[in-house]
Amino acid sequence: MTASTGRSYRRPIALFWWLSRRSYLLFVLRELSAVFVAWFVVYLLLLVNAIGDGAPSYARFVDWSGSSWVLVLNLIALAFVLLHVVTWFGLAPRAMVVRLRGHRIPPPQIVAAHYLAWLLLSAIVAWVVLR
Amino acid sequence: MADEITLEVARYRPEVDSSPVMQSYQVPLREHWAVLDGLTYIKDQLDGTLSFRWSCRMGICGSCGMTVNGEPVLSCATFLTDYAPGPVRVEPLHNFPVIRDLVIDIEDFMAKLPTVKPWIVRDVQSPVEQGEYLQTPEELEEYQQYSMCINCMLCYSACPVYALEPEFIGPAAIALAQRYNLDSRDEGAAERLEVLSSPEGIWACTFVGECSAACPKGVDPAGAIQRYKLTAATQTVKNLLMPRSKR
Amino acid sequence: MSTFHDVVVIGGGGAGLRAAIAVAETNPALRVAVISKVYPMRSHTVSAEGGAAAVSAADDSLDEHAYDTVSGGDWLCDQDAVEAFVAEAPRELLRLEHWGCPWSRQPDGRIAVRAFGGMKKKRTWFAADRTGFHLLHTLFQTALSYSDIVRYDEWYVTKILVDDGRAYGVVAIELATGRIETITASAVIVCTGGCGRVFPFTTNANIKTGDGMALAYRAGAALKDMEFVQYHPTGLPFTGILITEAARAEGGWLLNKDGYRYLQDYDLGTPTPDPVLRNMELGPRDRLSQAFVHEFEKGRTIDTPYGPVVNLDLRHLGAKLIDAKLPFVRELCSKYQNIDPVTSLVPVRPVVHYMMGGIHTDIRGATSLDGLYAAGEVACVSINGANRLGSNSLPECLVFGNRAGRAAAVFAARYRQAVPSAVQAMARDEERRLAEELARHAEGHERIADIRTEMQTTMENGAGIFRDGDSLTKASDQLHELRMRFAHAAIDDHSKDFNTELIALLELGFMMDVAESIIACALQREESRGAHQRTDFPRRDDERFLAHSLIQRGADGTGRVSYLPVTITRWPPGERIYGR
Amino acid sequence: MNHRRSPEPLLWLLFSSGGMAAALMVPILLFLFGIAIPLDWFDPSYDHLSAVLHNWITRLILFGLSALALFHWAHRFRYTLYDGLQLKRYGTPIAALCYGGAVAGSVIAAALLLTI
Ligand SMILES: Cc1cc2nc3c(=O)[nH]c(=O)nc-3n(C[C@H](O)[C@H](O)[C@H](O)COP(=O)(O)OP(=O)(O)OC[C@H]3O[C@@H](n4cnc5c(N)ncnc54)[C@H](O)[C@@H]3O)c2cc1C
Ligand code: SF4
Ligand code: F3S
Ligand code: FES
Repeated sequence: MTASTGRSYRRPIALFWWLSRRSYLLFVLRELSAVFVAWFVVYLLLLVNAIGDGAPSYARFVDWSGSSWVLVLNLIALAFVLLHVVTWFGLAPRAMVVRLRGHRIPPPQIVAAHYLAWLLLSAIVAWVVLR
Repeated sequence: MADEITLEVARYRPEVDSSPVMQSYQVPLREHWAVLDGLTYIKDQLDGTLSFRWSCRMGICGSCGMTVNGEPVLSCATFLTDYAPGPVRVEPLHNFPVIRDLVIDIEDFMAKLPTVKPWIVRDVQSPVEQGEYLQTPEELEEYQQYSMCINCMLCYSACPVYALEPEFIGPAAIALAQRYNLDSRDEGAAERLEVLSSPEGIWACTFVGECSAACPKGVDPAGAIQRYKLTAATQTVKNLLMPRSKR
Repeated sequence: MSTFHDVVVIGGGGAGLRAAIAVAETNPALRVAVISKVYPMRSHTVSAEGGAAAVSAADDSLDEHAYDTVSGGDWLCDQDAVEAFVAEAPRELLRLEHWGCPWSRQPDGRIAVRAFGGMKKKRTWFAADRTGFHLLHTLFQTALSYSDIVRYDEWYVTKILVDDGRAYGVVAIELATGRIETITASAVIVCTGGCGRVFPFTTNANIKTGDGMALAYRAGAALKDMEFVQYHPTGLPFTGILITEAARAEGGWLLNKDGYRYLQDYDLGTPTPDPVLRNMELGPRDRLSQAFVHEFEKGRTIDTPYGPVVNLDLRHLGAKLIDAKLPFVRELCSKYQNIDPVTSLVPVRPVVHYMMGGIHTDIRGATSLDGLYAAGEVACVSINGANRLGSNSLPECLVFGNRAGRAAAVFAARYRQAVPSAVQAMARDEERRLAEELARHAEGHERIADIRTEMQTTMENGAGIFRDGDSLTKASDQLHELRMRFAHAAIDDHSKDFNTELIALLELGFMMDVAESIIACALQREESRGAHQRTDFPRRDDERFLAHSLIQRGADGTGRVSYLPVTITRWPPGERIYGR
Repeated sequence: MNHRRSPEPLLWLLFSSGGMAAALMVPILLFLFGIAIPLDWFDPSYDHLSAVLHNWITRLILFGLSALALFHWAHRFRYTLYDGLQLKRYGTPIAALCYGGAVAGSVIAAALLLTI
């Protein structure tokens, strides 16, 4: 039943509001990691294309990928992707409630399970590629 | 320890100000004094025109939320000595219209709350004479965390999505809906689904997570929303695969 | 401006919300409104920690609950009211369970109960140690489902409109805008809670300023048993934050400065390692608080900057039990006292906690005025007598909130009446008075806070745990003086928008009325009973004072005290025995 | 208001599956092919890589990863534009651009992986 006076003050929102707090900035960086995920897909498809086109084409790709701007870009991308990994795994147990024989598994264990799966998969991929 | 500390308090008097102005006061710096004690000192001894809400001064009534040095906090549970030597900046909670000084307008939340039906919904009410609905401690634990919300609005104040999209139902209201969805006595989940999984509901949340960081009662609204996203999405897929079954 | 509702409930705490739901359920055709000076879920009920009593265990009986209540109240309870109360309490708590209250449970899913002070059986239902919080939010959220309950949130009632012995509504200020409105009604239910803020050191929230008692008193209703003010033995020394009795019920000990469980010296039983019902730390609050004063006089308390304290020892309970049953106690100690009860002693001292007295009502919640009802801490149906037992108050709010709601609904449906012009004139006068208060500048520039603080110390010194004729007479004189100064209190804030200084002024006015009636009743009662301990009359005197004091305002504004016999049904006055 | 037809739940499912897939797979792949191999820390033979790639399981996995990762990007990027730059008023074109991009990318990926 409280009628607003109509005189109340509304604080304007700055365009770059996420600069105002560290936690907001971190959030925006986390969201931007998706751009680098997309870059990775592009890069991956270029690689696939190169391999599909034969050995010389693959060699050219490796040359190009060694050029400094591509390397730097990939390094930055890797940093962002790792930020993605850390935040994603950190938040995962908040969305899922896993139960084992009626008991809720404590969140730290769920996080640990994620990292374990991550290490395992990474090892398999590395093995398949480098075997 | 210095024996005084400066409070810089946001003043907004709609009759004279077009936007808030900061005013400084010197208050005693004493052990055990909360920011709220500083404010009541100002009101009682220095300036009776300062307006703010408070009641229980034990962190349970949810009235005294303010922005202190940029962070949304309960002013009765935030201590001056933690900010020494000061100054301490006290502003109203962000993301809400300011009625006066440190008093914000929370009618928006009060209007949204009933839309998520935060009460027990049952197809059949069994009469009280038949005794309690049984609920094991484990079933209680399932929703207990989400039942701790004191409606203090700190989460809304911390959430940038609420700032940008005032239609967003918001963290506390969704957590309260989940509190009932997860209660073994409740059968209203289907009724709450529509509002919760509307664009103004859970899908507006981008999991900034600041709501949970700000929450003084460990409610974890971000987690509640996230869990509900999973539930709602699975439900949608089920409905797509088996369009005829009702639930 | 004026709006009409069939029933207006003042107060959105446990009692007020329960009453509003009762009206809506009794007669859905009625328009019911809840007016509250804070958002309902901020009401003081939210602070209640320990639990709510109602018989549920197989080895318990209504008679035992009634006897504990009557003897705990030192035989000043009306026993018909007590019988109605214990009979309906279980049903009310179950209803709350059906509405979703997260009561703590036993492993098999049934309601769990805990021990509480002065109770011979375990019968206190609890939701961890946040019982009031869960109870209030459950009621509030359930009330949201009744779309016909209209709420006036953050509206402050300044007057109950009464003409010719009948209530017609209220005048209230909308805080956000300063708008003053007359809200008329066929029935008014006062559920504004207690008045702990009349004292300097209290567990009570800032809003507990006895508004409803003063509103009813000014309107001509009688107040009852106002001299009975409960001190809770365990409050944190600076803040007055309550450490719930449940801490002792779970096994906590009270130790003096020598680490000695001093209660054994005060006829409260012998110490045992595990808690025993109605024994030692599980004695009633009045006796425990009085024991503290004696310890202080013997020099066996500990001095702190915030007064003498004793220690509450919870260490032997262990972290696991404390986290399961007393998590809020742990949170409060660490936040506000910087100590962890798992490893350290908790300093505590008696603190003003609860008002046994209040607006005189019958067992339907009806006051001495037609159409005016009251329930909850503001009322005195007389189930608490001279000393309330812990965990009886929350169920009281529910049982009598429900009863008052139903009675008011019936009344409102039967006696609809046009508002007499005298009432309209009265409302206009009140609106004018408020406008004047807002413009009030005073020559003397008395600060509201100064007068309030002095009133509080006056009450503490004059009508504390122990009082006597001299201290009370002195307090009476000082209050009289403060009354004069109050007329010159200044207000700096002349704005209409959320003017909390104006509210503080009005609250202080109400508190002065309450303070005066406490002193007046205490002065007349020349005996010691329950929470009213006169050092000049140390014995209970059933000959003269097995009676309720009633105070009513005379035409000249002063109160007149008279007596009303206590209703005794089955339990004739006897000795209060604990620990034997 | 008919919320039932809202595509949000499906988009969110794609987004989170993509987020999970990306978190699990992208770091190692990016490290190997974006950093380690270009820097010559490792040098797997072309024949080996080609053989791995022509295995249909690899192709399936790579397609899944690409498509999901793109939807992950689309969803996050859309909301970043909405909130980070306050462009909600251009909601429709932004959504079209993002999810359209993801669909197009997935089609290209499928075509590539099928034709090599
Ligand atoms: C710290 C603490 C712990 C407690 N623990 C327990 C316990 O464990 N068990 C137990 O049984 N009891 C306990 N009690 C006592 C019990 O909580 C209270 O007696 C009870 O909650 C009072 O409820 P109520 O509805 O009467 O009033 P309140 O909850 O105080 O509500 C009063 C309402 O009236 C409104 N109001 C007041 N004045 C005005 C006005 N002028 N205009 C408009 N609205 C107005 C307020 O806004 C509020 O909504 C405790 C009390 C305290 C202080
Ligand atoms: S969820 Fe937490 S922060 Fe939000 S209103 Fe509830 S208690 Fe406050
Ligand atoms: S901060 Fe806001 S965006 Fe979601 S996770 Fe919390 S509601
Ligand atoms: S005053 Fe109640 S939460 Fe701070």
